[in-house]
Amino acid sequence: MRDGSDAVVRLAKVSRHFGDVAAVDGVDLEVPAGSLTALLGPSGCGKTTTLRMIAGYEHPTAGQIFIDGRDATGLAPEKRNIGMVFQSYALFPHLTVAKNVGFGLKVRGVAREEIRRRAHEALELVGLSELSGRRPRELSGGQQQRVALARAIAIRPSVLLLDEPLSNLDARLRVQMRAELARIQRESGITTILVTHDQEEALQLADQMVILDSGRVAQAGHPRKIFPAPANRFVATFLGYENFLTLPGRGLVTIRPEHVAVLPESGTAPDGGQSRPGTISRITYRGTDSLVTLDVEGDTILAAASDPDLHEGSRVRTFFPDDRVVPLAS
Amino acid sequence: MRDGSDAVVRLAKVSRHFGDVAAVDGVDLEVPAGSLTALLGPSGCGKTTTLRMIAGYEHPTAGQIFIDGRDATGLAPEKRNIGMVFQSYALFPHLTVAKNVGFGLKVRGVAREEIRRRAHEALELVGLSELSGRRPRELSGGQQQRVALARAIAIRPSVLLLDEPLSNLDARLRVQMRAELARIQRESGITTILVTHDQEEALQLADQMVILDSGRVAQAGHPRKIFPAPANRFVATFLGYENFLTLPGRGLVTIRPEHVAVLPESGTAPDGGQSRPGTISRITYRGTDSLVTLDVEGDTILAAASDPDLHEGSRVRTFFPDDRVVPLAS
Amino acid sequence: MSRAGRSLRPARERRPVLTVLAVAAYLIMLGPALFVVAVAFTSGSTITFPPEGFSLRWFGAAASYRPFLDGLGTSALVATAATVIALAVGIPATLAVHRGRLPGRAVVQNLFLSPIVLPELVLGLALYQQLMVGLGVTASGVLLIGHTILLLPYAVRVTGASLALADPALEEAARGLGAGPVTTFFRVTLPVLRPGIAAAAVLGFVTSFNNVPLSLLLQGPGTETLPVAMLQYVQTSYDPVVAAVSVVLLLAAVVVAVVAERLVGFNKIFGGIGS
Amino acid sequence: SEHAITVSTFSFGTEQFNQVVVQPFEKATGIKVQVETGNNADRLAKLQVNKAHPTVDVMLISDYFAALGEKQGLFDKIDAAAVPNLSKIYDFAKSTDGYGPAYTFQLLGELYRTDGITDPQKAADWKTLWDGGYKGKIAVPDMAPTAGQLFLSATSDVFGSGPGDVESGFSNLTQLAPNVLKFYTSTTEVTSLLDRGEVVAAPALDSFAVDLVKAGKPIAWAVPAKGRYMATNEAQVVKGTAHKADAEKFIDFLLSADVQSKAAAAYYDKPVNKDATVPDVLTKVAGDAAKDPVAAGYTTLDMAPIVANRTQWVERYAREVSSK
Amino acid sequence: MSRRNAVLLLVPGLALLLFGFLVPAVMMLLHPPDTPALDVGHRLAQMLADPFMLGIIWRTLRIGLIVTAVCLLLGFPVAYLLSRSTSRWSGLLLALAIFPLLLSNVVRTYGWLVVLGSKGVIAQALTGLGITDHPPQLLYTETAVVAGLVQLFLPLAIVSCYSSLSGIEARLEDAARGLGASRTATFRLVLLPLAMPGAVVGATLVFAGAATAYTTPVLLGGTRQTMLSLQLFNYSSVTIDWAGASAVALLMTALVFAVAGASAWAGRRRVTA
Ligand SMILES: Nc1ncnc2c1ncn2[C@@H]1O[C@H](COP(=O)(O)OP(=O)(O)OP(=O)(O)O)[C@@H](O)[C@H]1O
Ligand SMILES: Nc1ncnc2c1ncn2[C@@H]1O[C@H](COP(=O)(O)OP(=O)(O)OP(=O)(O)O)[C@@H](O)[C@H]1O
Ligand SMILES: NCCCCNCCCN
Ligand SMILES: [Mg+2]
Ligand SMILES: [Mg+2]
Repeated sequence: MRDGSDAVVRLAKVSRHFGDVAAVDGVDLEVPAGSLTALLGPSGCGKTTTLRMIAGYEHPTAGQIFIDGRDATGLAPEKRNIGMVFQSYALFPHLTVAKNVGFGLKVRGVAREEIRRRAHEALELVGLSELSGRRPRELSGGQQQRVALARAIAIRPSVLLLDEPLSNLDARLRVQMRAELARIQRESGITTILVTHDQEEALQLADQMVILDSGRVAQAGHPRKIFPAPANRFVATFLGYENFLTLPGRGLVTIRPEHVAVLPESGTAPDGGQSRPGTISRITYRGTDSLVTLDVEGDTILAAASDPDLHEGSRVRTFFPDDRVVPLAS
Repeated sequence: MRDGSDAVVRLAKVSRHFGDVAAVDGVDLEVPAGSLTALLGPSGCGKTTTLRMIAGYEHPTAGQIFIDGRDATGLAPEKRNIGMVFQSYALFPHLTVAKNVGFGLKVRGVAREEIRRRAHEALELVGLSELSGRRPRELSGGQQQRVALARAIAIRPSVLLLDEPLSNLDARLRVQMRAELARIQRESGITTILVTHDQEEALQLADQMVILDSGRVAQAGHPRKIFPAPANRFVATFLGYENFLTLPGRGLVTIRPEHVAVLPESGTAPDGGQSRPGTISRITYRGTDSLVTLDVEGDTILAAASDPDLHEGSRVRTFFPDDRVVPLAS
Repeated sequence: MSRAGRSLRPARERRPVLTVLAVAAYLIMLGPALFVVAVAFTSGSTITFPPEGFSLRWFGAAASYRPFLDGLGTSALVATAATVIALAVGIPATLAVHRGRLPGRAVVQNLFLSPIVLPELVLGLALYQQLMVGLGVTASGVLLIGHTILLLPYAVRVTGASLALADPALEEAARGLGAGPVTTFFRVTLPVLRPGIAAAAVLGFVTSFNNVPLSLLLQGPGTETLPVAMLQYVQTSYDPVVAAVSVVLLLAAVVVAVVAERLVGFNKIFGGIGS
Repeated sequence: SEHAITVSTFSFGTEQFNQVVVQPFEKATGIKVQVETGNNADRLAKLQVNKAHPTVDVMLISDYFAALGEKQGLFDKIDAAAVPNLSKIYDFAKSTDGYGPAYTFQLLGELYRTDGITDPQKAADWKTLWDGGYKGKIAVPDMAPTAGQLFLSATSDVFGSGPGDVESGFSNLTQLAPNVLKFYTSTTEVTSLLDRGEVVAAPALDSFAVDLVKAGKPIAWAVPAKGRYMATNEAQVVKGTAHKADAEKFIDFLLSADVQSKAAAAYYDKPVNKDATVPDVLTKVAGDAAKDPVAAGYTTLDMAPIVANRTQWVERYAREVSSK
Repeated sequence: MSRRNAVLLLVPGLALLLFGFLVPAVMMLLHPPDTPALDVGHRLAQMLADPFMLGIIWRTLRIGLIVTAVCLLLGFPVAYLLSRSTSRWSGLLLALAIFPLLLSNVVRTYGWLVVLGSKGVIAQALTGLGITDHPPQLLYTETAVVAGLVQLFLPLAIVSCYSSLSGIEARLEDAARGLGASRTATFRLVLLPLAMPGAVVGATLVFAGAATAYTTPVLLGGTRQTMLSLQLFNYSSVTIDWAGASAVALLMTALVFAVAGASAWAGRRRVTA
């Protein structure tokens, strides 16, 4: 039963209810071959549930899931040929790294020699071929994460599913592993769906970003399309647009603190934007710049500024450049 | 036994050895009355040990500690009148919020009515007077943190010691509580020592920043003094100066990615700095800008740029403004 | 069992009262056993301290005393069989309780743990009266049933604790990698539970092997266990034969402790008894 | 298997029993013997439990429990013709109702430390226990061991109108209780109490003094001046056995002069067969009473009132004597 | 795992529990062999009106409570010191405290004969040191029974308290001290209330074990120290009084449950106070 589209994974009006809770609510989604799609959203928005339905651990209460063009809605997980990396990694503690990576091949009845070769290949890809004899508990968090990835990749899955693979790592390691993940996905070319609640991670890695809000898709598209143009207040808030205000002629708009200019009270207003008077209520030093909290005619506005002449209590002029102001459908 | 200085806490050549390990190694420190001093440094550098010696949980193997001008080196913790907030909060799980806050007064034999009044006062200060009947487990992380603070403040301590009070909170809450902490310290006026490994936190809150390296003071002073002028490579690295290179006539210098300019290969070099040719090896999209990794004559240089015309593989010109380049004693 | 964090107190503080009480506790727990060891090597014929001379003759006497040898065989057999059955029945039950999304799982779990709160003599009496006298089940059959019931709570609780610690995602991961439910059980669930099973087995074996009340009530032709034989011997005669047996059992216990330490961590296994 | 019997006996001296009785019997007759051990009460209880399908063929058991078993229909009468040695034994050992005979007997007397009670006259007087001079230094049998019933009867006799005067017995034992260190619950327990010096005197059976006396311990056993009672151990055929003839063969073997002599030498079971030899150690402990107890003034107890009242007496003893 | 499979996995265990435990336990009360219906209740009523039996019940309760109290008094400090120790010996000491659980009660109790006998270690020490010529009678007393039971159940008390204490963050004690609480105040106001759940579990286990123990009272006590367990054994194996045995079993079980319930209640009260 092939369907028309060439998406590797396609969700058609998929819903999942737990009793009264609609964890996922009519989601349509296409994941093109070879791409990396990020599912993004705040806690409880349905990211994990969506991923688990694609993997087959959970079944939709409505809608259909297609994998490689075939209807996989009711298929058992072991029949889907999907590689999944769990948030907790779920490495088998009783098996060595090599046996963990070879597990999926072994249960498929692949020959011993072939298993060894492909496990080694997968471990090379994640840069861990040296550690193949170790047990999971003898590895650092980052290494465990890479073994989980190698294990998922070794079966040459149609799709790779990653559920917050980096959230257990500390900040420094997270940044490092993010780059590593990007490289591996690029080199292996496997279609990938990544769940995260970290917008930076999604911006950096994804070809397609899908932002979920209470089980529904709030906005989807390429990060460079979405980031400068959030479709609504939910998405804007989620992407760190801290300021929401109404500008004459433009209605409700949002703008990032970095794009708000703080100018002397006197002096001419620049072109290509709107200017409003305000008072500095607080300045917080952040090293490279300071975060300035302003009272602008009743609105609280945050601006990032590095001018050392600003002081709490000063009256200033704020400037909102037209090309940085994003109008929102209220 | 009064000593001359008017510092509320003074450490004189304090060391603490654990077997062979010198956790703290000849630290001199003066904490002026009413100030907020941040102890900063990477894991294991001796921050907690220093704080625990000030509180009396640990005793120096050498040196002296003065509190309020009196030698407190051998005093038991309960004799020091110090308020401490632990990283894990250490709230008494069997007591209500009000009883937690009143604990220090109760063991001092303060009258019931007076305990209630002062506990309420402390809870008002942290904005939690509504929750006085709850148990700690019924509170969110941020609320628990504030109860711990109220409990420490309620005894009207000479000094408030905070051991990474925010590190257990998630990013959003951390930023929020940081502002809250600043307000409370300002309003209560209590001399405070804050341990953190988060430079942003220290920059934002501290009057004095003390950076520790393997038990020794690497640099101390006001954040606005230290941040633009790290004294050595250790401090620079710690403060997020990612680039280290040797510039003709200036020797070993450091510069932050935000201050490296990436210009077209052709075109004239601006004044007031040095220019070097380079190749872009990677661009990572970060939303507001991109992090550009460059190969500059063998040095790997990171620059923050928002120019959409940059591409991986392009040849460009990097520019290091003189007033942003910090020379280091190698 | 984890430590509650590193040293909290100024190193100089001493706790004389606590220390004295603790020393008394250790003396009471271990002191009498030390005297037993000394007495076992006496060349005299009564248990007096200090022992009169040195000899190994009581070990020889113990080794040639039939009821002890038979009892040892019976005890080992019953303990092994009861442990195996309790695990064979308990592990599936544990799986059902922890992974089965059953309604009322707390009730089921408590049912499996319930024999632990019943005095062993009462359990013994119930089985003796109803199964042996009432239904004519053989003494060895009833003994085995009784010991199995006695061990079932340990089997369920210890393997359950181990299962509760295991990440449920492990089984999902195996399924995702292409393993069916049965393969997943044998390749992942069972190996992951191995330390818990080993712990339950050691705990169960020791509990059964040492049991007196149940074995005493249920003893019948050919079913006198070693502790019962020892108890009866001590009641009727005071020569040091039992001291010699005790030393042998003490050594066996040391071996068990060392093996348990290697397998899972001795403190972890037996530390769980009281919680 | 065709010729195999199970013999239930006491749980001490099993090794010697095996050598002196079991193995020679197996050799002589080709009948295999399985031995089972335990105390009287336990074994009788199990016999009762398994009444419908007996697992035991021959029961060696003390006289009271034998009488109880007879009453409960657990034992079978024996065919005198199948047990020719019956004619060789003392009359007191024969059953008047045709049940199994006694094969040995035990005498109640005072077991004492000669360094504790130096005057043999005092040791031979039951009343010495009452006079308070040995408060906390005496042991007295509980009702469970054989000596318990014997001592109750002896007390009734000494202080009252005869062994049946239990009212007198109980009230005097109640008075004795405060002097008692321990009411011993199994007969052999008392030897170690004495040996270790926990007590200096205890009413006890003679056979348990033998090893102590032989080892040269400062311990002796005295025939009481008044109140001489003995108990017997009987060999009974279990009712419903499928091996009755083999069981009778075993009993006859047990009564033979040769086996009785060897048993007396090996584990001090005093013979009932008049032709058997009594070893010197036994006469050293108990004198002539070891050979012909009736001639020495010992009598067995009348089992009828005991069987009728014992449960009640056990209860009463626990309440009025051993718990005081 | 489907619900049907889960139920199938439970079947063998449930069957064993039902026929090997629950049914016999209930039938023991309803219908002991050779006994008219309701006789157990009748016997129970008799026992509760009989001063002799009441004496035995009271002794059982008393010994159980004393043993529990002593075990907690001695076990808590051990558990506390072990839970707070950073010494490399603490693992060994913990193992030593747990180790006796591997040993048969018979072996453990046997040692007291050597210690408490009239020529035992204590008596010889007393006479040897010239303290007394007539050492007090120690064996076959309630004290001996208590000592033996304390030895048996101390490990259990230690382990229960330890698991509770080691779960209490050491920082809480730091916090209390820092707030001005002395060591005793810290113990009373922080440690004790938080360790209460473990102590309650320990107390319950120790009482259940001590009040129903058989081996120790039979070896170290005498007829004057009769406890319910010995009475149960007498009824079932000596006088073959099934209804009496069943009634004592019920009494014993009720006693254990009553004390367990009471200690849980007291523990809760203490913690919430
Ligand atoms: N098995 C379940 N039973 C009941 N409700 C569930 C179940 N699984 C998930 N939910 C609910 O469905 C919603 C979505 O859950 P899901 O785990 O998919 O969120 P998520 O986006 O992954 O969140 P997080 O970022 O916290 O992991 C939540 O409200 C959750 O409570
Ligand atoms: N009780 C102790 N025994 C032995 N070494 C200790 C002890 N306490 C601290 N140390 C050691 O002293 C050094 C400093 O420890 P400290 O806890 O003060 O570091 P820190 O700066 O607070 O680190 P972190 O940021 O990880 O909390 C470390 O090397 C640590 O291992
Ligand atoms: N949790 C084990 C407790 C062992 C003590 N025995 C108590 C007897 C009641 N079964
Ligand atoms: Mg999730
Ligand atoms: Mg620290």
